[in-house]
Amino acid sequence: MRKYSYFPGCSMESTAKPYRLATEYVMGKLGIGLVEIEDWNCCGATSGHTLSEALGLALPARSLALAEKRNPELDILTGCASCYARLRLAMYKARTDERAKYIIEKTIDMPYAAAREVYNFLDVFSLPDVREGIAERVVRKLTGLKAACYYGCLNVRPAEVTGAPDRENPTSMDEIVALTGAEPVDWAFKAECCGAAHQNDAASASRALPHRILRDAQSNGAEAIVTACPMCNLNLEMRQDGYVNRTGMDRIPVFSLSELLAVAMGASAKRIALEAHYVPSAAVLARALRRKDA
Amino acid sequence: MNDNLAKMREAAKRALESGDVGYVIGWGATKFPDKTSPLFMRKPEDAERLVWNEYAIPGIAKYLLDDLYPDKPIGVFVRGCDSRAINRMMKDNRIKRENLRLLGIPCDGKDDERCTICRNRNPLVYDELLWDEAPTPEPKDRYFRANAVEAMSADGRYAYWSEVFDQCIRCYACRNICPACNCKECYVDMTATGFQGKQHSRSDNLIFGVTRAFHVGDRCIECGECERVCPMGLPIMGQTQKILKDINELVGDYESGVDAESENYLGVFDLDDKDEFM
Amino acid sequence: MSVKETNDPKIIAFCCNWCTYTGADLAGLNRSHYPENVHIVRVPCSGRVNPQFILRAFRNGCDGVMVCGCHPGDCHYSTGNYFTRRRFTLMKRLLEYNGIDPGRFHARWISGSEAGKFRDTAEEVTAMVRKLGPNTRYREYARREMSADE
Amino acid sequence: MENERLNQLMERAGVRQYDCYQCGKCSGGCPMAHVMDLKPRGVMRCAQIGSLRRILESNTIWLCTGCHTCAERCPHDVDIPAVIEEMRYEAAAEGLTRRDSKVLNEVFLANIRMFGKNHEMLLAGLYNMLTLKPLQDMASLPHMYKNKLLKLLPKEPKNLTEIEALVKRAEKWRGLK
Amino acid sequence: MSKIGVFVCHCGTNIANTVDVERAVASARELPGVAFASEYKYMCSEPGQQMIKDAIEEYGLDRVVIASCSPRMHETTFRKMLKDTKVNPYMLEIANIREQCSWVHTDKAKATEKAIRLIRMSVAKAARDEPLFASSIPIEKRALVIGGGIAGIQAALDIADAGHEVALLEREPSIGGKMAMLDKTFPTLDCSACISTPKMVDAGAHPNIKLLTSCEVVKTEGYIGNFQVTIRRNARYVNHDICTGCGLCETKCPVKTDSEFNHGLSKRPAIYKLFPQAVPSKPVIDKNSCLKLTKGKCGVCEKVCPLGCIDYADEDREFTETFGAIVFATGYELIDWTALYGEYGGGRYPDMLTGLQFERLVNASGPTEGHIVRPSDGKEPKTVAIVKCVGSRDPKKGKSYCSRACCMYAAKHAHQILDKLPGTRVFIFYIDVRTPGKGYEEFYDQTRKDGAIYVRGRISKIYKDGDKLVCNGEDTLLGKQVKVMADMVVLETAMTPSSGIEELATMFGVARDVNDWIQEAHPKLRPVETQVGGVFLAGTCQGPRDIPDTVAHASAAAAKVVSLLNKSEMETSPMISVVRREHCCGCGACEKICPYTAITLEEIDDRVGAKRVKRPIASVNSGLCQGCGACTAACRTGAIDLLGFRNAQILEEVDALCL
Repeated sequence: MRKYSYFPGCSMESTAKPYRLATEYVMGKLGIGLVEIEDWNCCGATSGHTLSEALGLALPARSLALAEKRNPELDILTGCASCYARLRLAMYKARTDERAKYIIEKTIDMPYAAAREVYNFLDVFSLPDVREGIAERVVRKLTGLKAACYYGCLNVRPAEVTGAPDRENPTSMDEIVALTGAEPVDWAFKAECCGAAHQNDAASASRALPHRILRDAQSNGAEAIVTACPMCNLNLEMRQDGYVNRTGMDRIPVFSLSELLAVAMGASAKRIALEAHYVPSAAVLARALRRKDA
Repeated sequence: MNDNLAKMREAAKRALESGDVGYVIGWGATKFPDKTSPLFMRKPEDAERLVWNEYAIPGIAKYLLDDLYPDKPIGVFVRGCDSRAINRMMKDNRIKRENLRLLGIPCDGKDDERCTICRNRNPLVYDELLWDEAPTPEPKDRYFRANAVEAMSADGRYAYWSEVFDQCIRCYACRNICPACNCKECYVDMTATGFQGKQHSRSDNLIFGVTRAFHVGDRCIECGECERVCPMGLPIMGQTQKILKDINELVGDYESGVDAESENYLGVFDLDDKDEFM
Repeated sequence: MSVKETNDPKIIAFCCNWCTYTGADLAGLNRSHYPENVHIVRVPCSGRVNPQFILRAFRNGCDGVMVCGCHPGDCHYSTGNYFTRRRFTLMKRLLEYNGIDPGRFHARWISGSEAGKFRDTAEEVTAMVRKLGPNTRYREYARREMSADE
Repeated sequence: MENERLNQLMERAGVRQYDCYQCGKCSGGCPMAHVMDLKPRGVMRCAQIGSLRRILESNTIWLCTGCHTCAERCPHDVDIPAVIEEMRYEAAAEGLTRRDSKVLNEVFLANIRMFGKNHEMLLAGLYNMLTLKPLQDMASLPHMYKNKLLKLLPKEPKNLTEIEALVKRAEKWRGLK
Repeated sequence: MSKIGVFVCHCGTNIANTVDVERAVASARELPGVAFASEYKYMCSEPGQQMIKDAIEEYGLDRVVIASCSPRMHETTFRKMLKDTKVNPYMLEIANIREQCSWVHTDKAKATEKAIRLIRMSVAKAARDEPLFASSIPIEKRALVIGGGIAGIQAALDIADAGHEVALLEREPSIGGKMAMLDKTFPTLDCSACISTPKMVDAGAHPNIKLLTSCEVVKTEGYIGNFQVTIRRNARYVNHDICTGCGLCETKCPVKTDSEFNHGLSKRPAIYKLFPQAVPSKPVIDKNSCLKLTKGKCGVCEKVCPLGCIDYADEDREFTETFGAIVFATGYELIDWTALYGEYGGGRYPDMLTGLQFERLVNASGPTEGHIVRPSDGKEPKTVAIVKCVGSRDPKKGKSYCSRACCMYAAKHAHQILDKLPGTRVFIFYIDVRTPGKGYEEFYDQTRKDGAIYVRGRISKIYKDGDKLVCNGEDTLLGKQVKVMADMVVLETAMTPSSGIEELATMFGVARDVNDWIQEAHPKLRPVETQVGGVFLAGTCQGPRDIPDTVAHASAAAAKVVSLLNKSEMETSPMISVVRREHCCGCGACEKICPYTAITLEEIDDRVGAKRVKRPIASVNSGLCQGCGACTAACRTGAIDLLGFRNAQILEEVDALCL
């Protein structure tokens, strides 16, 4: 059985309720064990590294060091792109940059060997055996659901830190989504920045970012956007009023990959609190579930 | 044993009587009961002097180099090691198959350390086999000397080889007996090239040791004759074993003298050879 | 042995005419500085280098030896360096086995355009050999040198 | 003097400014460039001509989202985000932090010190109060409340003293003051 | 005792600034065998050479050591000089105290010491120099030109016109190359076909030129003057000896497959001529798409052919021919941008074309008969974006070099669009505009005046929005982001070496540069030669260049070939291997290692006692031996040795350093 040290991230604990529930459901179905890192703390995104290099590295490194101390045999898993980026950067820096490693260990006052890898959900779902497991456990096909897979910037960039093979047109999520019978659409904003980082302190300036992503998804025929990050998810759905006013387009449901998989694996909408989304997705999902294979 | 000796005497006698061979090389008794020496049988009755016992240890193939252009083929008794020596010298264009009449005698192993690493008791090339082949027992560690030296520290290795070669008297017996040392004239005897200092010093002795090993290296047939003949009893197989060990590590199973066709390791290359240089 | 030794190593580099020698010339053209300790012997091909040369160099007082040629596949004579590779892979291991520090013998592929690599290699090898100090192994101390201090 | 400082910062960022040949592919793809007063290419240009001041006073360093699109596409592999990060620490040290960012960062830090975690509602609420933008994003509050998306306080933090010590120790390095 | 003269060069201040020349001379005087030592400002100059000659005369020198720049620079100069003296030209050693001493060291005292050591090494080697005499080898008066593009055609025509036989080899079924695909050529805008097809026809009809189309080189042996090249003629399935090229078969063939000549913009039958003006003007069958050859049914072409030319049983055939000289004219390919540029859609959008695709589109004989329309819907574009440097000047994703011709053909493409579709908006995204050529700047100037909008900035992302292609970039001159909604995008992609160049270069032992272009012997002074004697370069196989430069390069290569083939024999280097018979035992280790098969085992007569015997020894063919010396390192006894680099000489150098 696969098992990971799990870093939920702050959003999972609050706004990303459906994401959390769906993740628990899916991981349970797949038999993937998540051992929550005891006493984990905020990864610092994004003010941490805006404030200081040391804080930017030490905040994520503390949780990683705790995880490695408690479960030295487990790799670390997180479902949030921001957390992933910060955790993975701390791991990468500790491995490649002696100065950074020194700063990290001095600041967290613990040894941090960076011996274990940091993964995101896409990495794990793409493992051959997990993929096979997903395919086996899909009990309800989301036939023909036109889904735009949105990876976000930090799941794929910077290349040297994430090791993602294709940063312009990633395909790992599309392949997973296709397992549910849904149809991933070909679109151009899979890894463009949604600007979640500045939705507080540069609100008006960064509104355009989610809007153009929504627009490209819809103009390529997407009925829904599938995300791999609670921050992206919130940002993409919370800003839709402005989007509708500005472009005259319809709203589009946005939900996480975990939720999509949970639905396909048989979870009820209630079970994963789908109603907690700003943009209702029930109709779109129901339509897909009714559709017969062409 | 007696049975086999009778077969050998019979074969030698037959060969000499027929006049097909000029002479036959085998083993004869010496004044020491536990030693044999090469025996050159020229008349049928010489066959009676032939000896085949646990002391028939010396390699006899190298003597073929003393008669490169015989009028008649030379008869030789060949064990596994002798046959590899013959393959070696044939591969090096030193002797010709048509000049040889090879009497194959599967060996039962002798009471000698060298025989414990033997991989071929049965002759690999022969004209007739005097008795049935028997399987070769699982050989002992092929690189027993090299492994022991490798385990030492760098300083220890240098000290070890210094001690070994400080005793070397540069008699070149190791070269004279070695079937792979079959050059017409050896580099140590040629002052003109300047490859080898003549002094009896640690440095020149060590250089001789390394050079001998490197010249033999990929062509060594692992017969161990070099150590047998060394009057100082020096463990010089440690050098050649190291080279063979490395070759086997680099390209997989490699053995010299098993036939007269396979290329020498240093005579060919592979595009994908391991590259340890940057 | 009381021989006066300064820690200014002598390093000999056997360089093939077509790649490394050219690369070293280019290092000159670029004014890339490297230690004076490295002395190049020009040979047509790294395949020309006889292991005997290396032993001779150690014997007579070199503290470090380099054999440099074209990268595999780029040999001016098409295959020379493939044999170099086989020969000196064995030789390097054999020297180490005989107690010569691996830092004293280096084989490198340096192309005609890799002036920087030549400089770096020269620097690196010199630093390494300097750290190891004067070579005493395989060294034939001439009577003259010995008597000077006696 | 100024130049030395600039070179030092670039070295820390691990970027050689003259690698950049000003093709503009960075700015062309930057999602925030439309509001930046100095585009990413401009940052590199200023670094090349020694105009450190211009970079430190730009809003660019505060508006960068860190999405790494510029570095990803740069033909010469110039890590502009690393430059921006260094410049941000430098600007902060000079007290040049953009007001809104400063408030957000302070609220964030307070949050971390209080809970070890980021409490989203508290963060947004405090931020809005301090920047006199009480209504920003508040339209979503009822929805969040209804769906129990916001807890009043995060899970009880276990080791707050440790976090506090961590933040204190981090102050020894660059950035925090 | 030898009488060595040592001459130390100042090289102006190049050496003298770092090396104390006087001290070097003084120490050289003390060396054994040195009869004379002196210095001069420039040894290579006329007076410098005269000084050496005078010293040879005056002191009766028998060998010379010159301490100066690299022997790669002036060894030939000084050898030539020695021809007029009593000293054999090979009794010369050069101590490299410039490139490998004065230029790389700064400490004068240490550099001087090193120079002294280097001179000592050269003197020691020189003492063992022996007189060597060059011999000569015959030259096969035929040339092989590999590649039938404009470079190959030009080189072949020039060599043929000079009276030598040429084989012009092309792997495609027709010669013509990339130039045959082009529409107009910059800056004169004359039609490419109009100027290249006559040359193709000339090459096809020239009595001295033999066309080897559908052919590839598979093996080569030999050396300058005498290359044995094995060539494979790929099966054509059409007997070209009888075929008249009537074209009936092409019209009847039921297969439609992507036309490589039109870069997938149109279809062609399985039996086809590469293009209408192909030379030879006869079709071949593409075995990968032909129904008869893949599935065993159809056979229509065989039925309709009035002359019975179709031969489905045709097979690849190999043959070996001898040539005195080889010309590489293998040309270029465009980089596969689709694999590299995800930000440009990675090839997902049909209305994004490469420069060569656009050439076919705009070509009157192309798939649209020259109408500029979008491949996706056949509509005329209203806005076109031309993006330069795709894959060029991009060390991260593409190639670090500038592809040199794109600036001009981008301007040409803009001109053609504006000319054919007046009113179209054409944006050209560039980083720099490079127009170094006769009439080039004027052409660029005119294109701008015609209305092409040049935007300085590399496009960051291209994506589809509705039926528009959105190009995001920065106008770096304004410092503002720009977004062009284009109907069609033309990517001017980087030139890269032709596929297969690696194998070919390895076969001939020719070096490639870091970008895989063929390495010329010298970037300035020997631009059409390679390090391998008798192998020359024409056109873009050496690096990106445009048509005028390619033609000039090809003619230059032809001139080199002609001057080689005009000789009936050639002097060879005497620095080759020799065998000391008495020591050679004929083991054959050297024979295996020789890359030129220059060593064979030869039976010699010998005597053992009173007996006369035959024994094998190694024997060196002086015509084949290139002097690499690999054999010497394989020889345990040192029986085989390399003249000019004898074992003893190298050991002397080692000893001299160790002194």
